[in-house]
Amino acid sequence: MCLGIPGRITAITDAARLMAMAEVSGVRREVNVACVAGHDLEALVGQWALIHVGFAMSLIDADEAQETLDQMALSRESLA
Amino acid sequence: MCLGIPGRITAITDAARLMAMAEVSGVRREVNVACVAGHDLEALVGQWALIHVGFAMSLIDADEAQETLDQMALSRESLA
Amino acid sequence: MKFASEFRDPVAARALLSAIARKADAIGAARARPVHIMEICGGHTHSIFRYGLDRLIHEGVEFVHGPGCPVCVLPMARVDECVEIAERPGVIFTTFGDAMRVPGHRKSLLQAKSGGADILMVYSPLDALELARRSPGREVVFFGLGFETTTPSTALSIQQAAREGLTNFSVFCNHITVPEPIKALLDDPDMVLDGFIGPGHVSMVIGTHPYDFIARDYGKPIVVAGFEPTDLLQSVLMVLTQIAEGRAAVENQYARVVPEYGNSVSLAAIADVYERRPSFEWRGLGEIDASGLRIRAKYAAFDAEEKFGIGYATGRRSVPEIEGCACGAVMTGKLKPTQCPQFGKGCTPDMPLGALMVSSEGACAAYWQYAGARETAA
Amino acid sequence: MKFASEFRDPVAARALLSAIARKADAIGAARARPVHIMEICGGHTHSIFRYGLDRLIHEGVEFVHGPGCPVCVLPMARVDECVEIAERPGVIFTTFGDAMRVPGHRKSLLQAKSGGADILMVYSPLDALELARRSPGREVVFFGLGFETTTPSTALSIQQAAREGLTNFSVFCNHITVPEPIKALLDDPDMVLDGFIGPGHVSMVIGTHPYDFIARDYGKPIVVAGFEPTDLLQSVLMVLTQIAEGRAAVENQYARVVPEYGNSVSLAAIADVYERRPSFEWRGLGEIDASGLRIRAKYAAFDAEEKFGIGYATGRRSVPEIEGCACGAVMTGKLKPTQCPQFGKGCTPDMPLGALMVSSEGACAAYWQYAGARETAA
Amino acid sequence: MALRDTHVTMAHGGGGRAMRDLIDDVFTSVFQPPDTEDQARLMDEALREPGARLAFTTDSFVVTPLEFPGGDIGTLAVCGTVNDLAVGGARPLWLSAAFIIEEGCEIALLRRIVASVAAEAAQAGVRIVTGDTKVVERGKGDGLFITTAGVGVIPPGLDLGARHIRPGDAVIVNGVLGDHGATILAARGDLALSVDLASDCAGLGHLMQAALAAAPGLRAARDCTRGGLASALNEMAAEAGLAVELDETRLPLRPEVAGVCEILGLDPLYLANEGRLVLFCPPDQAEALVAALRRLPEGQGACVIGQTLPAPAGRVTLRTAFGGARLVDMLIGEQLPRIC
Amino acid sequence: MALRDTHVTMAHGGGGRAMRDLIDDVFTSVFQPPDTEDQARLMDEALREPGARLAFTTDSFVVTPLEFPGGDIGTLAVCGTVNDLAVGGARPLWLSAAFIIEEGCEIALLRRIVASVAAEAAQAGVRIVTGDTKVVERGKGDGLFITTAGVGVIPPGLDLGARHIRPGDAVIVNGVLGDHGATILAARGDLALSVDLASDCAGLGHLMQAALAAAPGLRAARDCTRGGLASALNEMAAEAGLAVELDETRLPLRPEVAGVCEILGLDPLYLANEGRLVLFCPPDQAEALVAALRRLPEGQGACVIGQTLPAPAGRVTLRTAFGGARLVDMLIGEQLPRIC
Ligand code: SF4
Ligand code: SF4
Ligand SMILES: [Mg+2]
Ligand SMILES: [Mg+2]
Ligand SMILES: [Mg+2]
Ligand SMILES: [Mg+2]
Ligand SMILES: [Mg+2]
Ligand SMILES: [Mg+2]
Ligand SMILES: [Mg+2]
Ligand SMILES: [Mg+2]
Ligand SMILES: [Mg+2]
Ligand SMILES: [Mg+2]
Repeated sequence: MCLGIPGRITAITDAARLMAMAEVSGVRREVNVACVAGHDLEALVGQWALIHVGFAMSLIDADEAQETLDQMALSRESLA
Repeated sequence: MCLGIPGRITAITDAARLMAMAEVSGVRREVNVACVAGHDLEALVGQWALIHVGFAMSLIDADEAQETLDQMALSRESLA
Repeated sequence: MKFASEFRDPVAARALLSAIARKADAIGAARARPVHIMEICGGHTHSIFRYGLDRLIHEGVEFVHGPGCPVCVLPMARVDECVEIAERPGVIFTTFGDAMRVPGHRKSLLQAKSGGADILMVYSPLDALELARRSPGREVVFFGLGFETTTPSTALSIQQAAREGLTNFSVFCNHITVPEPIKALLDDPDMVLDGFIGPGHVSMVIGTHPYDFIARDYGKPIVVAGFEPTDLLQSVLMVLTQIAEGRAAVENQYARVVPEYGNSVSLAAIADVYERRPSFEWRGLGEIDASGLRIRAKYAAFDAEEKFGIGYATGRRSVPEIEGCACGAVMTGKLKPTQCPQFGKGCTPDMPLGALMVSSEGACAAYWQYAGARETAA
Repeated sequence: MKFASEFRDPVAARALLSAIARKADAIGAARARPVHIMEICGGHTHSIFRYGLDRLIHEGVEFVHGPGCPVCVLPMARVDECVEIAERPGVIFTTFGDAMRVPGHRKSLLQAKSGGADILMVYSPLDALELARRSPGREVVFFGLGFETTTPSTALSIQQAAREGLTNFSVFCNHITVPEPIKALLDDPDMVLDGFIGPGHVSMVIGTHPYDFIARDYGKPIVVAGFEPTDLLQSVLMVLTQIAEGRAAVENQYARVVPEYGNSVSLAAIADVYERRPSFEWRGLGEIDASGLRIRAKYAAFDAEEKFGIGYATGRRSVPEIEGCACGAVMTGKLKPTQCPQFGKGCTPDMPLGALMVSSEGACAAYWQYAGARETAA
Repeated sequence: MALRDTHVTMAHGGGGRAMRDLIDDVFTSVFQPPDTEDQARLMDEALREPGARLAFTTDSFVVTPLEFPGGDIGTLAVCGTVNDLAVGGARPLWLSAAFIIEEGCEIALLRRIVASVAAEAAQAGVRIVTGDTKVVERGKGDGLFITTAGVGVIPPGLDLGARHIRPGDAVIVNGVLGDHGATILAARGDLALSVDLASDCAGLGHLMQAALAAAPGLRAARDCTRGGLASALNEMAAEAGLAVELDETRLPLRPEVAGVCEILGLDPLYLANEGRLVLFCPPDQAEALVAALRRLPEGQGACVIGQTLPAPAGRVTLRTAFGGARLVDMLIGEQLPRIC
Repeated sequence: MALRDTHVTMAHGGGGRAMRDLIDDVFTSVFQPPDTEDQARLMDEALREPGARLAFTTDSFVVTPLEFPGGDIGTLAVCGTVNDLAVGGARPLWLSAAFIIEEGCEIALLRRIVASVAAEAAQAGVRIVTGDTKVVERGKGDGLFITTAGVGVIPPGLDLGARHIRPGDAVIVNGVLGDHGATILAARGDLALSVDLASDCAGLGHLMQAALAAAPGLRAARDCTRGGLASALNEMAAEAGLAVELDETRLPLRPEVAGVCEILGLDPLYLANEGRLVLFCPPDQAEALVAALRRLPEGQGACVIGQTLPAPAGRVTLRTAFGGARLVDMLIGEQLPRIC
């Protein structure tokens, strides 16, 4: 369930309605950014978010991602 | 203009709405008989009427028809 | 077909043609000095060409094709209004088939339909009424057009709708009347007509007396005729006979269908539902006083002009017709269709310019379609 | 694809599989005495089959496919109500694509569409909202279904519709929540589960604390996981590690997306628009207390149940499900899909009988589609 | 797998199992095409004969209602293409059949129509060797459209065509005119006419073989479909550079068809036919040709209806019962019922 | 007469002058069919060769929108039928084209599509030799449907078909998968996705000739259209009585197509293609075949994607990047975007 996919916010398209353009592998779709919008909408541009049914639901934390990957590398090394 | 054609009334189909079945060369269509209806609707059955856009507009007078034909025959004889 | 085939008898036709020839010779009619007889009704024009009567008849008798095709004389501005109504969301616009191709300024109903307007061809206003009953969410508009023959059918349909309390049925009324344009033609100083074939089916509704003025005031013979070929020939013979005898009277060749005083139910329905407009526009003839009908105020709920705020109801008058057509001159007998500079060039049945090319009843279309006038033109 | 491809690394996967194998051996898991780990979320089921993880993983680890496909658990009676709404004249019924094939008692939405209902597939409730803006004459109903992941999108859409004053937009709310059915499963005396893979995208909305009861009250480990194959493998390893260490805690493998306390905007929108129903029916599981949401009275204008007088709003309860399906037993891990007597016989993806055959997320459909279970069944 | 659905949904067009089941169960099981590949591989010895030629034609069929007295869209789809082959002198051999189905179409109806296609093909001696199905969304189709293409073989030396017509040739039809058009007008129901008529729909391959045998000098033949006899004759007169003169008294017409035309103000010369052809042959072979046609059921009403004249090129006229004449022009658009 | 209308009305389907003008001006003037009769009369010397066979196939084309990046319904209609002929080993020669036009269709659009048909036919070396047009009422069509049928000749001795496939054969495609399906999904507009993709639509006749020359042992080929590669392979595996195993790491896929699939939860193996085929050949000829394909523009992305296995019959599996395997089953209905 709950098909979600990482997309990059490339532009704010309608600030009043909290709409932005998101891009996934070269595919663009307008999404609602209400759930991830702070005070400065423009600050979203360039950020990655988890996109679900046309809504950016959560910003993706690159540090956490790296930490998870490091964690996996660990189990790899422990194997070696 | 005013495409009209002789049809025979074969049945009363809806007395309240003054509708009857008319037949032209084996083709049947329901028509309105308001314009030709007397007190006894059933008396229309078997009569010929001039049909125009789904209405029986005038009963056809067989005697008058014969008289017209006789008239024509006259000019034919006068020719002979 | 009873009451039809008997009147298509070739032997009788030949006899009548001979009698006509003798009568024409007797009054000195010749190709150079023809007797001009106008058949008012487009149905008669149709029969003349369908049976080739124009080629068979004595060359001294010339048929002049009258304004009696209600589809042809519909002005462009009215077609525009049809399109405007038909394109309203929610409307189902119902019409007789032959009105679909009449050009408006922007488009015909056929073109509006192809553009997405919901336009449906019906055989009878009764079918439109039934559609309204079955489509409570839609407004069903019937394109009421035609002469006195057709007027009772829409009047009776409106009365029926009122009885049933239907709120989604209306008629866009374009009914017109025969005597007024005839009077306009007769008043034309260039008029060349010697007599008339009277419209058989109009007359079954209104009777023969409405033509009295033709004989009485203008001294022209008129014979109300049936639509079969021998009906027409006999009527021509009757007109020639009146001319030969120096008479001018209203005669009834079509007595099997036409009662002297018309049909009382029809006349009552017309009187109940309709009233005369001060004036109505005819394609090719312009505005003619008192020549059109409108729906009375008591039936305003069934009047598409009122419902949609369109047409004569809004006081808006017609947009001018297209330039360069000779329809008026052809309709008044001054020109033959082939003499119109547009015939077969700017004006053809697939892209009609003028009124008379629109329906196959129109004089120019009938010339094109049946008489092979195309070669003449080309 | 950034934040995805990195988590599909075959080398990392192999390392994780080895680590899992060692850990499984360490705790004595074997084919005969497997550790049962339920992935709650259908998305996880999908990933397991898409990447063939079930075949690669140590034979002592057995995935139990949970009730986490909102399309699959939709009861027939609700589908019937969808069809009823969709078939109302004037309605445009909008839905996510995968809900189209779910069978009702009479028909699915796909069948209703083929029967003439105006049913449109959309990607987002925003698209339904836009359609409503552009179709003032029509009532646009959005089929709101899904867990906490999806609930904010319809809540925000309803709030937006209210701001704009749209009067022709409504949501047929079938949103359900994850913790309640998990509690129901855990309360089942026949329950055999040893741990859980927690739903990553639900958790990004609600955070990880709603699962505390699983560890605290039932002593079962749960790891909230991402959807890529190494995410899943790492999460399995984390569950096994907890088991090996005799711990039961809520852990978060998917920290790049899932914040501990969820998303405050989403939670506020849900709280503003929705309230809990006393109970909601799940296909295969029956009624579960407080497991469904409904639209609050203040947004009644956007509630399709209110607008159409349908469903729980009318107090009408569900029609019984079809007999003979083992969905409940499969969903609680008591049976494997292939052990259901209907699997591949009365119940196939093209004619699904039970919940789990409906969407490709469903355990039985996933078995059929990806695992080649068909041959096993045949 | 046997199809359990009762109506076609979009799933049946999606390229998957539902589509395969529909095709296997409803189409392939009936037509039994020779190949499993999506192309038929064929050969007929007649094609190898020196001078033999291959004939190839296609038509799409769109008709409302799909079933009507005397046939259905399936019989039309076979007869129409068989006839287009036959009137050119070809022996019809193989047909393709492509179905565009509107979502919601009843599968029982589809089966009936497929059965009609198969029966009519058997009757005509042709095989349905390849096909296709597509499903379109509701409101984007009209129940069912069928497109057939046909391949046949024209024997060496045979060359029928309008350009071979000569002045003085006899113009012959194989039966009463307009039955199909009048039947469809009534069957559609919107004009609320009821009449005991059936479509004239028929495959004319055997009839053409009989015609060729009886009248070796046969110049040309054409089936009269949309636009009726009048349109076929106008096309042929133009291609031949000759005039055609019809004799009104000889035109075969059922009273019911005449009745439909009188009511609606239509001309039967323009009504559609689906089992009628017009043939041109030297006058001295006309009698033999008519006699041969009459020997077959689809030629029962055969008769001479007119002749060709040297000029004017492209003109078709009708001599009326009393010696008048009128032009029988090409129709402008469609024939619309007239009121006035 | 030159057509003056801007949009198609019912009059253009009525069998009269309006129809004739539409056909003459929009279709015949462009296609220039060889015959004035409503059938083409054809012969090709290759057909007379002993052992040569005729190939015959048909497809209807229904697509929304009618024009899309990389092509239009006209290019599809030619390529689709040319490809069905080509993959069976036939040299495509002649096409029929039947147009079902919805009332209201813009004539300028029709002209563009007819031009596409003509251009694509020229490119493929085939001729449009016969055709048909029908007009249906608004709301009973979808702008335009085209049905083509194609005739080609299979040289003596050549017999491609799934039944010739042997265990161990290499499975080869000619390029990236799913471009057409993803392009149409985006072009349709209702999912509001925007992406720089173009349809892969292409005629594959020349490519098949190159394939036959490079790999004389070629067993079979099939174009992957509706239902994508997965459906074509499932059909072929079933017909061959073998298994097919694909290697996920070798499947050629554009990132944008993968992106569309990720967003909508679709599987690219089931996306439609219109210029892609899958070929089976003995493993020792695979390299030469791939090299030959790559020499042509429509084979740029050719590569081996898997192999056949003796059993189980009809089963298609995909070996994933980490050695897992999954069944690539026949699609059930259509692929519907998933949300959950
Ligand atoms: S040819 Fe056309 S413009 Fe001229 S009179 Fe006739 S209808 Fe009018
Ligand atoms: S096979 Fe069907 S009925 Fe049996 S458990 Fe699975 S979904 Fe339920
Ligand atoms: Mg043809
Ligand atoms: Mg044909
Ligand atoms: Mg033909
Ligand atoms: Mg096909
Ligand atoms: Mg429809
Ligand atoms: Mg094909
Ligand atoms: Mg194909
Ligand atoms: Mg193919
Ligand atoms: Mg044709
Ligand atoms: Mg449409």
